Amino acid sequence: MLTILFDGIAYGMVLFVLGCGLSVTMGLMNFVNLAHGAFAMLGGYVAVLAMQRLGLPFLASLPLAFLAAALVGIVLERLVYRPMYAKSHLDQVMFSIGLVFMAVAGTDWLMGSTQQFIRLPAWLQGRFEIAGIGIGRYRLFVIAICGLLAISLHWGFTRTRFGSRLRAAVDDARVARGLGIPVNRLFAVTFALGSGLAGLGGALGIELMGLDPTFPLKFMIYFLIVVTVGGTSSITGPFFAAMLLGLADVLGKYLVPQLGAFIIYALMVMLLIIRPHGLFARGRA
Amino acid sequence: MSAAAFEARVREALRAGRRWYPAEFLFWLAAFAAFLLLPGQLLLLNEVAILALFALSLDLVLGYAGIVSLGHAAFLGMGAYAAGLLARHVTADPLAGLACGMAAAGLLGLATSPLVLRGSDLTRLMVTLGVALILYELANSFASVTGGADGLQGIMMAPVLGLFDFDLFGRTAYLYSLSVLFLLFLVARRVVGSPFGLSLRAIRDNPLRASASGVPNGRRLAAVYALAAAYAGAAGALLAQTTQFVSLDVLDFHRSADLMLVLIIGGAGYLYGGLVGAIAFKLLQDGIASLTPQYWMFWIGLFLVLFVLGGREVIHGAVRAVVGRVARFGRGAAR
Amino acid sequence: MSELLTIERLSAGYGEAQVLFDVDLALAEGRSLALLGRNGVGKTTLVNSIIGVTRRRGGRIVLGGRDLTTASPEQRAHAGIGWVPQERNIFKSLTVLENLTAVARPGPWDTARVFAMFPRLAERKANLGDQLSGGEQQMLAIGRALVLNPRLLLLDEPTEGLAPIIVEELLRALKRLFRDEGLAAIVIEQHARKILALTDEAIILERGRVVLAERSAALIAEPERLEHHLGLAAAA
Amino acid sequence: MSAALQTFGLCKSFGGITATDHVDFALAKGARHALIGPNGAGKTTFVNQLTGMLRPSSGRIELMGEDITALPPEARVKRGLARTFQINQLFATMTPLEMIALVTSERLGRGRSPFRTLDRDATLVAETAEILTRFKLDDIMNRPIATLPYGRRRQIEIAAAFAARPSVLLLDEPAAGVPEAERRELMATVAALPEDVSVLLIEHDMDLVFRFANRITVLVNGRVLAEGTPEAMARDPAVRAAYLGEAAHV
Amino acid sequence: AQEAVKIGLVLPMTGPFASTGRQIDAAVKLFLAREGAVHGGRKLEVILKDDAGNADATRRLAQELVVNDKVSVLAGFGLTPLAMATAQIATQAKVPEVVMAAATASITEASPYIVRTSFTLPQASEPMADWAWANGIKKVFTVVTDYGPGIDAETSFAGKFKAAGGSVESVRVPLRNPDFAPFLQRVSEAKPDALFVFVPSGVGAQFMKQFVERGLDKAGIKLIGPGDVVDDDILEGIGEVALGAITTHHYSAAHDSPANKAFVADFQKANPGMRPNFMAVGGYDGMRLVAEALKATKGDASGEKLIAAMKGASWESPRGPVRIDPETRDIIQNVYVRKTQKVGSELHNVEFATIPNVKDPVKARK
Ligand SMILES: Nc1ncnc2c1ncn2[C@@H]1O[C@H](COP(=O)(O)OP(=O)(O)OP(=O)(O)O)[C@@H](O)[C@H]1O
Ligand SMILES: Nc1ncnc2c1ncn2[C@@H]1O[C@H](COP(=O)(O)OP(=O)(O)OP(=O)(O)O)[C@@H](O)[C@H]1O
Ligand SMILES: [Mg+2]
Ligand SMILES: [Mg+2]
Repeated sequence: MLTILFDGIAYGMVLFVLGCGLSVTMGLMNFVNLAHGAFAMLGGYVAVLAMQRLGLPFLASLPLAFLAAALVGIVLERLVYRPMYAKSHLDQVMFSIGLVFMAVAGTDWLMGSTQQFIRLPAWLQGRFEIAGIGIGRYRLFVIAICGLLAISLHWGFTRTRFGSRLRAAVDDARVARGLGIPVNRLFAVTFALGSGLAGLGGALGIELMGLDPTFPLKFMIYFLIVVTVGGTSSITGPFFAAMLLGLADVLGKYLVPQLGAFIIYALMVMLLIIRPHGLFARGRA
Repeated sequence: MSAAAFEARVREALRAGRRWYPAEFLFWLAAFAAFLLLPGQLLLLNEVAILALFALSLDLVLGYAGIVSLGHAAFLGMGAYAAGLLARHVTADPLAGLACGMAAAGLLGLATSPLVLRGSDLTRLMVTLGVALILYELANSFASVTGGADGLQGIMMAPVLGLFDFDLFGRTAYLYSLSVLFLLFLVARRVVGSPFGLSLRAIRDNPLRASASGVPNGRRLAAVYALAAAYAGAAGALLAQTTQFVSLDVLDFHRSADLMLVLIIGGAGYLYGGLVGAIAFKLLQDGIASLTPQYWMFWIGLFLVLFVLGGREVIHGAVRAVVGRVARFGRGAAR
Repeated sequence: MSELLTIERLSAGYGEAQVLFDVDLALAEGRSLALLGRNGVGKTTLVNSIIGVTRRRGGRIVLGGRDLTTASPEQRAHAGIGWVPQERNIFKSLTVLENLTAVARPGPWDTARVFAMFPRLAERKANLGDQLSGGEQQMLAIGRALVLNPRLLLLDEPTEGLAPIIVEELLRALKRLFRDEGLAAIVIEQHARKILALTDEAIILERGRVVLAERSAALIAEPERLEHHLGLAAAA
Repeated sequence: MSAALQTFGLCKSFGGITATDHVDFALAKGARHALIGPNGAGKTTFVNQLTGMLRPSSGRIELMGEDITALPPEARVKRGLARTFQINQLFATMTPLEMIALVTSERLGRGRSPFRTLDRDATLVAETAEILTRFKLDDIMNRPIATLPYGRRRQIEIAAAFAARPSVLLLDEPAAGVPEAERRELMATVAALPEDVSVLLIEHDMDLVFRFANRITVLVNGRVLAEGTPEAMARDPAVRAAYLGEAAHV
Repeated sequence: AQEAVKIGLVLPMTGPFASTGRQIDAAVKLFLAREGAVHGGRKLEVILKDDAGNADATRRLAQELVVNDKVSVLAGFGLTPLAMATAQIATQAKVPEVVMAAATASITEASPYIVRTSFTLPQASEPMADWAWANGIKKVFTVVTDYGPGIDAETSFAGKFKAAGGSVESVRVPLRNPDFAPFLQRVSEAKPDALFVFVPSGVGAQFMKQFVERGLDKAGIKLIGPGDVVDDDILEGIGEVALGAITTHHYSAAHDSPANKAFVADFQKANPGMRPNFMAVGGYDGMRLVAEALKATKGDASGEKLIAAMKGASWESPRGPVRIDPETRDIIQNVYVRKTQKVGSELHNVEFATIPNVKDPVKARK
């Protein structure tokens, strides 16, 4: 029973790792970036290539995945994303879906449509038991990374001036500029961070969710659920939302497998009805 | 200016919204003429007409009431299954099936409308999406009724109005779908130009001011949501009847997502957006897919990106120019 | 005294629409200017063009010898312009304190001084931007411009929505700023007289053009001209 | 004289802040009443509760003797309670004509009808035209509201409240952003309302307040500090200290 | 020279089932390259369409192929609903529909014009029940994906296994499911002798990895099932976690026959980096079937003639001898029991037992 709790948390953390980049771009920048999954996929493929072709160890390929996705993020931000900020959410949806389509077909063309795999180092394989709870090493590793990420992101966005300047820029870019906030630079940095996190998430997720060209479409719904339920105004929101959804999903499927697929959706709808602005929306009356 | 003269001006201005433009006549003329001009493409055209009706439905809620929905497939699916099941178990009459599909989807819309009344765009997107996904899982679980993943087999439709049999070439199918689309379009056109339609725009623009002006926001939104759901149900029924098959796919996420693209391509909030978008989207998809079956997605994606990045202005500019010319021509002819 | 702001033949507008036509304006270091005119003549547009958030169609803007014509709004802000927009535009998801700290730059004005000037804001320090009353938002907008520690302050109807007692205080404070601290400012105000008493110079806009440039003191003394341009009843 | 609008022990708090604190208030029929008070005193919050935009924490609101505490905003409008907003709340994509037509159509109960047309409705056209003329909006009636200057938008805000033909009208700083020259005119329009329409005005322009009101309530920190005739209020030292300052020259 | 005989090939070339389309497409091209395009005096011409795995697209494309392109044969069909959606067209237009992939038992009953050259899941699953029982497995836990083929696999296996005297516990996994942890946890607590699994081939890798990660292999639970989970296409990627899985299927790229060796070699030459799987062989044999039928009708491509010629056709396929059952139009073929092993440096499903001439058990029982 406790094992299943652990699994639930781990699953939640994987959701978080995939979603947290999105909660940076979509949540903090208010940009509906459905192409998030494409950046995740990019990170995944970079990790795969780094390990297969360059023979790099797994740990070394993770920062590489982050950097590659962040770099591509910066370039794309400069070239095509920037004019999108001022457009409507619907336009952003369409634009980023377009990018996803291109990424899916492009990856297919470059890398083939088959699943990609990585080989984890031995110390991350298998599981061990503490007090009767079976703990997968890799899952524990993911939980640890996520915890760190959540804490540092939360700190970065709420406790620093960077965070409040960013939120100001999102609230009203025109006035923020007029008051001397370097909106473009803030957005570029944040976007790179969001993309980089997506890339990292993609690399971490390969082992658990697989990687193929349809990845950005297949998991889009999950990213969105996490960010919406968590609310778009903080990092802690998506963190707890991911945890809650992960636990509910895993527990639900374990206890009543017949209801398996319903649980996550039903829970999402219910939570959104009770808290339309997300679990941890900031002080709305 | 006298009070009476000013009243006349006000009346005139209020009428402007519902006047028919020459380009509109041309549009529908072309749609019906396609039946004769493109006999080899009727199946595709039928799909276009159904998608257009589906997009019209989304335009009603998105373009006129400002409710974004990523779960419109729920209503399409509801309509399709209702019509399909009716045909299998009760009567094979297409019009009865159409009515049944619309009613079933409309009721579902009414029942789920409380869910979309609150919250931000994003919340609405996800709640509607959630409803559609739940419906998908339900349809999958109740395989004894819906046929599950294998789809609903053995739908045999009677002739439309007892006269026109569905044929392999899609002749009846296209005319039938197009007629339904046209009639429902007329209704929608009337509705959006009515006081009711005006109040929807009011809610979309500023819900706070709308309720301070005496508009019962919740009820109006529920009403239009149910209406749109019925439209989507009609599209679903047409789909079920003209393909004589229903599968889980009608409830799938990509339906709703494609629909969104269709409407954004065409532009929301003027009724023709969905229709134009449906034509553009299908032709594009079909055209590119037959050129490069493996990588059409790439080109569609590129199109979408370029479209948003500036292509829209170019296209809409061109369309406006054409419409303007037609209008001038129409006025010239009228003189 | 040297020129602080020079505007030459400025034309600007929004999208396709042109609002300002060939506006010339010069402001010396430490001087204050009242910007008057009826509704919709383009006062706000002029101020917005100085900070750079409209669409410029021609002309030049120079601040303290530096050509800002093509500079971005944030560069202009860094060059020393502080802006109180007409619609206040408080950042709604930031607290009162964050609204100030997010834009603050080093100088004599800090959050403490703003709070001393508007004690009400100190009481609402932790409220989010959209949880403030109209007047509180106005105070915050002014405070936010001050903590930028600008050389030139742009105030678009700063007394709007403030209680009389606060207006009095604000006007006193502005007077001190203009006179004692030598802060240059452009002020738009519906109550012409209130602001003419405070400023050195005045210009009146009509349909996007400058129709009158005069010393404020002189204008106060000639109510007919005010009446003529602004339609004010002669009686005070 | 019975009250048109009355509150009993009305309270509203946001977290730790009590914005409305046991307010007992009565607006007489046909009154020209002003509500003044320092920034953040709770005036807007009070109006928001009267019109149903905010739910009171406790207390009761009566309109013409009927308890409306739990009614939604639109139901209150139907019963004759209209308002303007401190910060313009307009339909940005509509034209002034459409906006006024909307309010009129709702007042006439047409909004429910999906198959009627607007232009064939003689009453609706006549009333819309009348409001547009009265507020001098005829020259801009077909321009999108979003492109109009602030002052004109302000007029539309007020015209929209009038178009609901209210018996009780709540004006939250109607003159904000209106140039001096036009303020008087604006208030003249308000003053010209039929005798039996009760008006509650919130305004920081004391000129207007003292010209317009025959009764004034002063709200400070969510509580009624004083109430009485304009003269009495202008003399009241507490009111001067909390709000008027030296402006109380009347 | 007579007009070419057109074959409308409708496959999912994009979307989640793209790999099915790729395999079949490659195999069809290989057939034309190896065997030539002319059969029975007529040239075969293939028109490929992508339905992205979407049923009404399949149906419309099929309809257009029949109406506009005047095809004589419809072929392809990657998934059950896609094949089902087209059944009516085949019947109405009297055009044979050659199902090259979809594997739900009931498909051939949907139209008298449907012929299948792939397999049915009961056909592959029931022999597993026999083998398991015969090899001392008494208690089995089944995990299948909750859709047509999965349910087919589960019911046919469980039915047969229970009839033999074994005990079975079952769970179904939703189609959209990124994590198998909760299901595997149940398996681990139930401590069965074997875990019978059917998942669509793409997610097989995930499943196998989590199976091993959870230590179920070490707990002595055997992994058994129809061959989809150790699909040749992705077997290399799954890696060593797949070692030891026992599966029953009709085709393995390691099938030991000269015909297959040549087939695999040619396939890999034409498609570097790809290994033919059971989809490819279904596509290859689908073309072979059309070719044989044309030969039998001497080039007459009318639907009735063709379908009549297809009934009872038999030939030597890379998978071994096959025959089309004249009654059910389904395929009769050998099913092999395989174990996943290292062969040289590569992973393969090595066949070690053969159950000859298996008919689709569902229809056989009727
Ligand atoms: N976003 C906009 N798009 C198009 N036109 C605009 C826009 N904003 C303002 N205008 C137009 O520009 C002109 C000048 O407006 P501006 O706001 O500068 O006037 P103002 O003098 O500040 O008036 P007020 O006293 O009402 O604030 C007006 O005619 C207005 O209609
Ligand atoms: N949602 C909210 N959450 C917390 N505090 C709020 C909220 N809304 C208003 N307040 C506080 O309640 C107090 C009363 O606000 P209100 O808007 O009613 O003032 P007002 O009298 O209208 O002031 P003004 O004259 O400046 O418009 C203010 O101090 C404001 O900060
Ligand atoms: Mg202005
Ligand atoms: Mg207020």
